[in-house]
Amino acid sequence: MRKDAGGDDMGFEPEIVAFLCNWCAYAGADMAGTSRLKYPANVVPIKVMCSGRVDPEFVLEAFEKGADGVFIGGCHPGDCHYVNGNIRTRRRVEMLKKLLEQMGINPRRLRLEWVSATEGAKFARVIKEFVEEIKELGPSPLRRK
Amino acid sequence: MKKKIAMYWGAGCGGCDVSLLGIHEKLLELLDDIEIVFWPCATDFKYEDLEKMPDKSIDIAFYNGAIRTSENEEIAKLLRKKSKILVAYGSCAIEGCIIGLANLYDREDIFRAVYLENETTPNKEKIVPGSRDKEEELELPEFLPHLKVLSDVVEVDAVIPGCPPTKPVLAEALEALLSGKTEFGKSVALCDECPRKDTKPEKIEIDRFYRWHEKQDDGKCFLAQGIICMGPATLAGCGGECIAANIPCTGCMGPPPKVRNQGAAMLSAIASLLGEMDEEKEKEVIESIRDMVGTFYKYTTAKLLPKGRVKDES
Amino acid sequence: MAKRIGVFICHCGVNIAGVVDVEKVAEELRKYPGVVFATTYQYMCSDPGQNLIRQKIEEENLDAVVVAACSPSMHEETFRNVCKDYFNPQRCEMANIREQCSWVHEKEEATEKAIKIVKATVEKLKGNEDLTPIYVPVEKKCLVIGGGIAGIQAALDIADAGYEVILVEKEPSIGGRMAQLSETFPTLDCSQCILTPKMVAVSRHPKIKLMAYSEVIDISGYVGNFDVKILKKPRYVDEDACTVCGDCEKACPVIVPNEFDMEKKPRKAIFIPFPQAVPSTYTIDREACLGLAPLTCAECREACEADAINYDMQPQIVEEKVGAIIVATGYDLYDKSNLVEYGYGEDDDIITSLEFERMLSASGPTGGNIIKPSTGETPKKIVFVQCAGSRDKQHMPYCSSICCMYTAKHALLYKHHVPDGEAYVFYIDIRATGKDYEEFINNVMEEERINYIRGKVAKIFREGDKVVVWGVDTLTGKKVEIKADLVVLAMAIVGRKETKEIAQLLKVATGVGGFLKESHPKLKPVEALSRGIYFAGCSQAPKDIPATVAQASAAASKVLALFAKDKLEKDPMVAVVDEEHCSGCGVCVSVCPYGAMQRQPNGKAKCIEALCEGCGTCAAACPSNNIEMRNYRDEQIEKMIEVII
Amino acid sequence: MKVSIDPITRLEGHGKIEIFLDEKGNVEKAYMQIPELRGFEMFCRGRKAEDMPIITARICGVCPEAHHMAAAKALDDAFNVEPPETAKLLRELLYNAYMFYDHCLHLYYLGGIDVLLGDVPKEERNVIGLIKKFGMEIGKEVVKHRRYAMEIVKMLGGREIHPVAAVPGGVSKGIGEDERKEIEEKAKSCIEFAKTSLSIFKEVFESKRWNELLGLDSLQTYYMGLVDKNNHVNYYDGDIRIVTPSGKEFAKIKAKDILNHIEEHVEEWTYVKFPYLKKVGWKGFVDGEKSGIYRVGPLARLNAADGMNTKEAMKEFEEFKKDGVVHETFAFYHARLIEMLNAAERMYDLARHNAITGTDIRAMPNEPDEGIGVVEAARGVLIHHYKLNSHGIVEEANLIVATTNNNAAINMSVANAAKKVIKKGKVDDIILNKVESAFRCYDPCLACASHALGDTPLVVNIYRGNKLYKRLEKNV
Repeated sequence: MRKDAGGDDMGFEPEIVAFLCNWCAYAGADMAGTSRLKYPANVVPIKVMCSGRVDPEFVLEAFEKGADGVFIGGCHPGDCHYVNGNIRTRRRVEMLKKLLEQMGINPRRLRLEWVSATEGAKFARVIKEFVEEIKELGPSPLRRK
Repeated sequence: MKKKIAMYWGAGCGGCDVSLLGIHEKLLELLDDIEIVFWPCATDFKYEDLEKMPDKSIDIAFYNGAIRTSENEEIAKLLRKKSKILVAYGSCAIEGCIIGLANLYDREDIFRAVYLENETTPNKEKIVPGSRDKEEELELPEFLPHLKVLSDVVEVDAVIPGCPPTKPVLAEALEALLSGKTEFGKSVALCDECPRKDTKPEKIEIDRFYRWHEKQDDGKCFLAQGIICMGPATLAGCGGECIAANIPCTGCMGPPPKVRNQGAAMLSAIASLLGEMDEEKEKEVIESIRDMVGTFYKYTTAKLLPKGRVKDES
Repeated sequence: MAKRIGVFICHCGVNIAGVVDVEKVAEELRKYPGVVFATTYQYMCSDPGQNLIRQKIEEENLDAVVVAACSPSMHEETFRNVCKDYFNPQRCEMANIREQCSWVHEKEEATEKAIKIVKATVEKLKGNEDLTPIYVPVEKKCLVIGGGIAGIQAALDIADAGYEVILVEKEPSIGGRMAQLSETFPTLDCSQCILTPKMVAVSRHPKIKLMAYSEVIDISGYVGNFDVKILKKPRYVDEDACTVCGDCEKACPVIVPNEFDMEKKPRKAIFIPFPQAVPSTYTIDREACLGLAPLTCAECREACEADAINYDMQPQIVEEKVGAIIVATGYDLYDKSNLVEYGYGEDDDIITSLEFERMLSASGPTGGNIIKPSTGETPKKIVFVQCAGSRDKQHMPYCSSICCMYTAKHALLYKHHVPDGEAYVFYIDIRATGKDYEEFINNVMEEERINYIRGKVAKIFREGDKVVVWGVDTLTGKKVEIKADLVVLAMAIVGRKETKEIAQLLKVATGVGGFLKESHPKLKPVEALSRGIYFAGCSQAPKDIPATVAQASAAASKVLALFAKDKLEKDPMVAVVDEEHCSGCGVCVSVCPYGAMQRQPNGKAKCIEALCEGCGTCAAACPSNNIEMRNYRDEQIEKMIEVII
Repeated sequence: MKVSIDPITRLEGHGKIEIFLDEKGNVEKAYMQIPELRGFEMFCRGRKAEDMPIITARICGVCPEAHHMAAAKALDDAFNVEPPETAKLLRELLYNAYMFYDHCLHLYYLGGIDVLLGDVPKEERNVIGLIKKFGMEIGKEVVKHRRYAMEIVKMLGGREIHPVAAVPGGVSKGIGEDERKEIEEKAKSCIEFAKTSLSIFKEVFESKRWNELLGLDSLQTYYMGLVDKNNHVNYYDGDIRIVTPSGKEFAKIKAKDILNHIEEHVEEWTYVKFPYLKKVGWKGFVDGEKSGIYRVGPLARLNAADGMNTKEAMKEFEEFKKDGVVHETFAFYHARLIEMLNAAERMYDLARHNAITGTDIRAMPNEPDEGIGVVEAARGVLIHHYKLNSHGIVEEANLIVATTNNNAAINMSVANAAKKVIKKGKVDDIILNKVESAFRCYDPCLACASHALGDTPLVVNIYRGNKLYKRLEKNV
């Protein structure tokens, strides 16, 4: 079972929300599956049509509810199914990171990655990296005990 | 039958009380239909008097100011107990207002800034208030580790937004409350009544930000000028006083009904309005905002950080 | 709002059940609020599996279903089809516990995650509303803007298919650039001769309403339902009455340069731009005419026996409703006054390619003779400069794509006119990608002995009666100096300023060079981002006549596809604005890439469902949280977050 | 002697007076505590410079204009920009309107009640009581003219409370002829009202009760105030003049040099610090030439100046200072009335200034640096000091507010008054009100002082032996 915040990090299993865009990142995650590429199960996906749908309020809410990390996956710049939703997301994330820093939350807990429908391997890799990074950062101070 | 009214002033600037005096003659007229049973600022009553009152004996209690000391909290609970309708009056009570910015720092930081690292304060003995005075052993009440808002402590029936509530807002609110209504005020954002409403271009594209002291104002929609204006994420009702004075809205009315996180809502809008530019320029432009909390949460930091600054040791 | 949800968990053989403890998932979900039934099965997508769902929907009288199996991209349609016999397909959601769970995780953790995924899906499902496709009526009439070869071709294709077309041209005659050309590469047939029949066909076509000397001044609405306002400028000549006898022209005392001839030939204030003009009628140039307010001259009216001239003609605004719009506004040449290094092209003997085209034209200013403008003599030495303003960071970065070909044509025609003349061509490199183009170029180089010099011209300046051209031959590395009689600049092609104006009316973007931005450079080259708007010809990018005609027909076929149905069917997962609480801040209007968010007269935003693609960027941007995405509402996503954390 | 403060007491925030009686029941010592703090110095750090006039206004809702203006002036200095003439006139006009209504508030709603009503039962010690005694008419006049002044503030500052219009380099909003005329008329009416007020209070000043009040407390301190080039009182701008207890000029300095002349002393028992004159030094709670303690506010301004910048007020000034420096703490009231008249007259003069309707109201700032802004708040010298980084972000903010400047003097006044009135442990509400009224003379704004407020309900704890002997509450 999960350890409480401050509990020894050996047993610490991060809880991470992942917002995946329908056309690239979500398909990329499927591709990771069809290629049977193992990655940690700490990340639970929420499918949205476009990464541009991800309202900064969702991200802050996830942290408020105690998420140890938030992941956003979108199409590569230029490939957005909706022209430039991913670019708007990139700008929102850039601003959010600065906000998180001021709030005292490590901005590394928020990660944006471009994953195309064919990049199953990349999806598995970045999730693995992210989970490791969060483990290293330890539990979010806002975690519900 | 006169309505029994109470007004208490917590950790705030007093502007809310002045705003109530601010309705001037109207206040004198009101004295016919209301009876002020508790208003430490303008009349002379003790807290004991309040404790003695039977529960729910006050018709409408206004609490203004934030909750900074345990005393504030006690009074809030007492007022809740004694009144039928408890109203959060003004930005401090509703969302912490400017002084909520204190939640970005620890009590220790504040003491250091005021008493120890202050150029006009030599203070060689490194004295900090509250530490015991050998001679007299006077004690000071404790300064809570972080600032709270009224709804953190008790249930609130109605809110009168603004820092402080402006005449039109106040007039409507008082009339509604005296006739027993707890729902009143506008439910759209400021742009709806903005004096510069008609100067909005079809599409707004921001290529760089200007701070309002940096640019000769051309009288058009501030966002269209690249000047951050909180209007779109701020409740209407004030009539856009600041904008009429050529200063962009800073958000003191708090968010419109469906928005819980005023800052995030505006941050998202601003990020979305940036024009075509490469990633490098993008970073630079965003960097130029400098102070996210101070810009987007000027009046709602206490809501963003209800338990004070997060301590992410990592 | 679903109250009796059934959850069907697929084993997918061992694919899921081999890793995920499906029974535990079912057991967990049975306890979950809103779920009244949960079971597992070998293969849900199999017929027995589908029947199981049907059977349980009836027995348990379920009002919504979650199928926890593979990725929705595999079987969402399958299961929604099963459900649509009982309720709205939106009441069926899939939870992806294979691709994104069992195939990538180990036992316990996989089971734990699967439970979360299914619960989250249940939460989304609870918030789903029943949706039916959106139908948009389509006005089967097309507006074509621009009467060049692109506009003409598109108009004819659509009209021939039996649909009405309004063709708007701002000049007195249609024909556009092609009408100005002499002969066309690589076949050297006469431009006028192949174009004129099409122009006439347009004027005769019963389905085409030709509005020449008119301009589109306003466009509102959306795919299938555009409202356009067209300004009909007064010609002061009755198109139908005019017999083109030319008496008026003779009588007119005012002489001004003719735009059609690149201002190299005079015309009268009452004029017809070129003999084959369509519509075939005279036009009075308001600026030049002395007859219009105050009336000081009436020579033409007196001369006109047909009594076709009317000085009191007023501008007219015509309103039309159309279902589709094709923009074919063509191109302009890059202004040569930008070319500092070429003496701003101010010198009479430095001319542009189009001026040269007119010079070559039998009906042109010189009657088809090539002359040295400053003296009128025949130029013995001529220099053609390619990429004048193209492929140049200082000017236009792109390749104008047709210069190599027409320059070769120019050189060749020059040799035909002046057999003993010397012709030089400066080029960066030759691009001859079209059918028979390479052969044409080779022929010009070899047969006609044209001197092709690989290199850019550094400087052009006058020296006595010659124009000196300095360049470098990058093959030999030698400096080249040519004292020429005539220099022809193959100017870069740019979008017209009118194109920008139209683009603003249509709320579509323009890019470098002022060309229209297509929806996708490869897969949607003739479509604008907002549906119902299409591009043809050089308004979208520089291209030659064959490509232009092909694109025009492509645009036409898109319009025909749109007109083939009476109603446009559309995915209902669109944005919905709560107008009551909208403050009119305009953020969504600025953010929507499809122009689907529009500001109404009362300032409030409105979503044109026909245009909305459902990305949700507006919903995330709206600072009042007043925009909801159907079945991806904030509340649903927040509930999902709640379950996951 | 061991003192334990019971929990309820500790819950009371805001102002607190602690009086210690000896065995005979006479006052041994007394303290005035301001036990709250909001830490503006801290959270101004990291904010954008241009936000300061808006943020610091929230220090106090009673005198937001003072902080707004001090901040704006500190930014002029920090961005090294000189506001155009019209901008300066508009700021000063707004500022005098503020001075007028703030004094009005104190004279008729707060402290003035002690003077006008005297020792009446506490139920009547409020505006309502005042209206009872002087009639609804005067009540209406008071309210009307406060409204006038606030309406002028709104016209110029954009808002009635917490104005926004002052920006580095000038103001964001000018006025047209209509507004100018309206201001002129209102100012005219304010002048008349100020005169009426003077005559109302002067009746009291004739009375024997007044001499008794004057006798309650008198401190031989230094005095500090802003003066213009003629050494006349100016609230918005000028040099800082400091005079010795005997009225000799001790120093006349550029406002921006002020911080080289004062230091602040810290005591464990209050959150508010004690500024003193650096040159003279901190000698504890004593007055006289040797002690660095100085006073600010109406009395101090008049003592530190040679006159007023308007006609009628000048007459009053000469009469008031006919015998030189005035030390009686209750003389603050008289000084306040003269200033109220002066502010009204100044409004009138500025409204008639030919440049007031000019359109050149903003100069563009230069590179950000460090800046100091000094104004006279109604209660005295107010200093804002910011250090900005190259991006115009506040790196350090230091705020020395009027009431803080008076902190030491207030403590002494309270002790003196207490010693005078409390004998043999006999205390009642009337007696205590006298103690408090000594404290109220300063029109202390504990909001400003703690950069925290509350309504500053005053708690008086009297200890005898080792236990709480009597405890009373009162609102300031």
